[in-house]
Amino acid sequence: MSVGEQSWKPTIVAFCCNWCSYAGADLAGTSRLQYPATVRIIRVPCSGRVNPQFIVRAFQRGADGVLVAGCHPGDCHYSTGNYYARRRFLLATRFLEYLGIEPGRLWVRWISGSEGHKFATVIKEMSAALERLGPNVKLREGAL
Amino acid sequence: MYRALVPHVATIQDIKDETGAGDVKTFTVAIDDAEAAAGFRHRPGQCAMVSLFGAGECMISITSPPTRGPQLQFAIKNAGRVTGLLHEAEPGQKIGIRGPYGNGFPVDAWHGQRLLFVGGGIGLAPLRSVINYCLDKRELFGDIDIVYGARSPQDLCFKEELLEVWPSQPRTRVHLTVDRGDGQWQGPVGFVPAFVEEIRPAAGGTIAVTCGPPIMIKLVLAAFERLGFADDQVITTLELKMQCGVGKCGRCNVGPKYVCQDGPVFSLAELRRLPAEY
Amino acid sequence: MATPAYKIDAGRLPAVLDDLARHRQVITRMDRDGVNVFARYTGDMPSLRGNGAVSAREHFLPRMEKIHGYQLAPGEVRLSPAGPVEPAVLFGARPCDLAALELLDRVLLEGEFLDTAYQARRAATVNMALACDSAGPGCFCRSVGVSPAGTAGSDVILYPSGQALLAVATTARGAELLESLGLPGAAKDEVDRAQDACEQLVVPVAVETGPVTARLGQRLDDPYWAEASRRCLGCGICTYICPTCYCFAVHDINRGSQGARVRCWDSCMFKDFLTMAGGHNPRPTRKERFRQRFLHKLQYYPEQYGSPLCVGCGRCLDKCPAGLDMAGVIMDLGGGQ
Amino acid sequence: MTAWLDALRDHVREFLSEPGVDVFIGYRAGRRGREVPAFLTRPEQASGLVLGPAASGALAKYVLEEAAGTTGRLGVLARGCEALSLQRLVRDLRVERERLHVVGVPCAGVADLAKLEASLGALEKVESCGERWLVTAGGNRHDVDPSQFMEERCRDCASPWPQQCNISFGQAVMSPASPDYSTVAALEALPADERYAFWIRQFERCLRCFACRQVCPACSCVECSLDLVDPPWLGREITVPAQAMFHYTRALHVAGRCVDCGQCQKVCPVGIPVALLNRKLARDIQELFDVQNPFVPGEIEPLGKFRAEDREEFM
Repeated sequence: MSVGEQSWKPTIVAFCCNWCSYAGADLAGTSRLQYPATVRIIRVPCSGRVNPQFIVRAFQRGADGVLVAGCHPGDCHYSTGNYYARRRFLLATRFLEYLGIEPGRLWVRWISGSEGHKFATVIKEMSAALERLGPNVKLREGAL
Repeated sequence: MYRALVPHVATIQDIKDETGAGDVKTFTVAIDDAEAAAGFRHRPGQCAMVSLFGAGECMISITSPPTRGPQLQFAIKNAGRVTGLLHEAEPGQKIGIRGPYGNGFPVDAWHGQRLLFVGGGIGLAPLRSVINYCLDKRELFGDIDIVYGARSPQDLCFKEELLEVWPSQPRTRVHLTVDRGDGQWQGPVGFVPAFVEEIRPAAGGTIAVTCGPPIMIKLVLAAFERLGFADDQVITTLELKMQCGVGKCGRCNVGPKYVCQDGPVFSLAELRRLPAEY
Repeated sequence: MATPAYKIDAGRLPAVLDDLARHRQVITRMDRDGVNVFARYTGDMPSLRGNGAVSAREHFLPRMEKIHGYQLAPGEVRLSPAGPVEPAVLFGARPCDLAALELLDRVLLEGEFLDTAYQARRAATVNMALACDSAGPGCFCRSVGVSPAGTAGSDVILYPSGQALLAVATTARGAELLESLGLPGAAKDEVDRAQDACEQLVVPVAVETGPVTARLGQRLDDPYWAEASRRCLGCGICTYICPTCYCFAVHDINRGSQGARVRCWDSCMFKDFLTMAGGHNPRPTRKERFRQRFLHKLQYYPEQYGSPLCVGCGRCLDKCPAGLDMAGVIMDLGGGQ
Repeated sequence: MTAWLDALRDHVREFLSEPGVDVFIGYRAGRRGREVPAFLTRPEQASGLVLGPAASGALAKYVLEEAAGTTGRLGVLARGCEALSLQRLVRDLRVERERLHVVGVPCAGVADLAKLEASLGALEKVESCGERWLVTAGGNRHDVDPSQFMEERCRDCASPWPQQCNISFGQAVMSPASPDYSTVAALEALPADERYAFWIRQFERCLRCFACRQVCPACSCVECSLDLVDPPWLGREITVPAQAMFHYTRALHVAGRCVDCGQCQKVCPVGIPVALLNRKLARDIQELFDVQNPFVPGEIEPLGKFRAEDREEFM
């Protein structure tokens, strides 16, 4: 199978917290908002559940970009999970860049259950930004 | 390419739940390639590397005797990752088989001897191969006593053979015990080592073979000693983590011996010369 | 008839390597961020001083090697063979690393199931050894029967002479290869001088393995093992840099509905090396694992094959973070000062 | 000979005579000029204690194995980095502080033995003598300048003097320096692709020997995620993406808990600049979370807490 340059669309893996961002994605769907279909959503209990290993695993398995989405600060279903996540991903974002991954491959966003529009916008923006960056080859697993 | 490590593709023909609790299942397997199937000739007590592609391999003793057709049987306890996934398999599933590996039981040296098999739990699997082999060549061996125990009546493996087939063979007795009885159990209750001593098998002219959980083996060996068995009359098997099965990966050694090649069958006399790292 | 000797002047080395690389891959020692590693020659000058941080065995027993590929479909599996082995020249491995191959041959190329992958790499590789005219701080090759000018395992031996290398074939295929390179001849007295310098080289560490091997069988319960292993960190450095360690693990790697079964290096120093499903481990503490490694090298292997499983390369002396090394253990057990 | 060594030996002798004491972990003379970890259990062994520039400086981690399954007290010799490492283990609840008897000693830098051997030949002895080192090598005695032969990690040591000890001997020799982040900054200045190439070139050499983990005082998990077979976060495969996963995971797991002892990099048999990963994280922690000294174990580590007003620079 060959994919032409023109038709390439970035693959996004989105880790969405069950309580806010996943509901936001759901709302985007039920509201029939348009956003790129190349996003693969993985539901997690909380953005605090997202282990930085998940990010690298996603890049290894073919993601061009990774989104971590959680409740807005102050709104975490478990009160504080997203605050810990914020510190973790502040660090991990910089660390991935240090390892040579382009800035812009990892996005972290707060998206509430009522923000279906925001979810769609984030995916659209991210997809456009990744299209400019091109396919990710770094950390990608090759054939054996 | 490391040819010895490439398995034959095989198909699971049948899966039998031995205990009703789903923790031990017997898989009947046929190697797909007819030539490879014909070339696979094992001795009782030998093992094979069974694999699920994508999950990995594990060394399992072949529980069917070489005297009965090309299909192979493996009684597998759900104990880890690969065996757990095997337990989820269904007939028709493709698996990998390579082997046979190991020395097997020295059956040719047993001609004319009385045989005493002592097994516990899943430890009956390797014994079943040699028991059926001996029964298929009944005239070559003396009286056969089979002592077997499990945690409960339900946990007894190979019930049909234990309760019906083996007891009806000439000069063959089966002695069963369980750790805990249930409402229906009429037989003895107690652990295997003490049960062996109660049966008081005669040591003279007898080969004693035992296989089971490590603690049971340890106590059974002590019981054999008290019953007057010499070290070279006593045979047991060792189980170590294995990866290659062909004596190269450097893993399953006990002192200078590799269990995958020099074992898994050892006489007590041989074991006494090895460090107790098993 | 004397074996012909050839001369490779320093300036000519790149041309010789390019020549060799025309028909096969050339594996030689390169400098990577100050670390000497065996790597494929791609035109950069090799770095032939000292020795590789990791031994040359990784060319013959790679860190990870495919056993077979597989493709899964419902009710079906297709196995695919691993790729072919490329012809190669190993240029500049030290006599100790090549002597190690002969020790590995006995394990891997004898018995019922040959390691055919290793066998293929052995067969496809012409070994051009580089004799030592200076010793590293941990070298003790002479104590285990290896000479700085030793030719075991080699097809060609290279003797340093000033800035030049003098090449002498030690096998027929080595002779054939040298002949094909169109090199100028080397004078016999120059070769003799260069060879002598290597043969006379004094190595800094000396031990005696004989008495230790004879005694080890009775020393399984020696308190030494518990005491010495206390400072072992349980890492795998010694086993991974060693030219004579060969333990491996078999592992499936999935890529969706396909993947490969591979073998990769493993170490008897790791806790999970022998941990079975259910948790039982016959060598549960560092003591047993540490003892296993040294008994394998100094007792089990010698009992079977007549020599210790060690070539005295000295890597473990240089690299063990706890100062627990082969020479030290031999000395602790009564084999020298 | 260091002036306080006799006093130290006397103290350890007394300590080992006390009831309820299991072991004192220090150094003794090894072969080839080395000083190796020693586990003293009897008072008379105290006279064999040594401490010179050749002592490698990784005693803290031994406390884990020594404390397992026993209840007695453990004495440990500690220079600055070892004292921080012990604090790390105590903070991580791996050993009770009350069980430890930390004996602080000054440090004037650890010798890079490979470098000494490369220039002076086979080592016999490395001694401290005032501000100089006396090195016996290849049959000769050399008076060397420590700054030429010091381990790289000791050059900008921020904590040469051990803190939170039960007792200490001697006086501070080196003054604390500030961690030098210039190498981190130089890497950051490269284009992403060059940075990636740099790290991949390093990671390709990785043998997966786990020495960096084994020696690390912040890596004390009973079950390491890198050993897990199911799920195989790392697995056994040796490919560039797997090597990157290993180093990424290791560094992030010690982020906020690294004490900058530098052992991970020192023990690496293939020269991977492991500490350069730790230092990047430490510098960012300092900058992002307003941590004064990211290498000193605090009550709750920076990634184990938060502030409502934390930055959101990724938005």
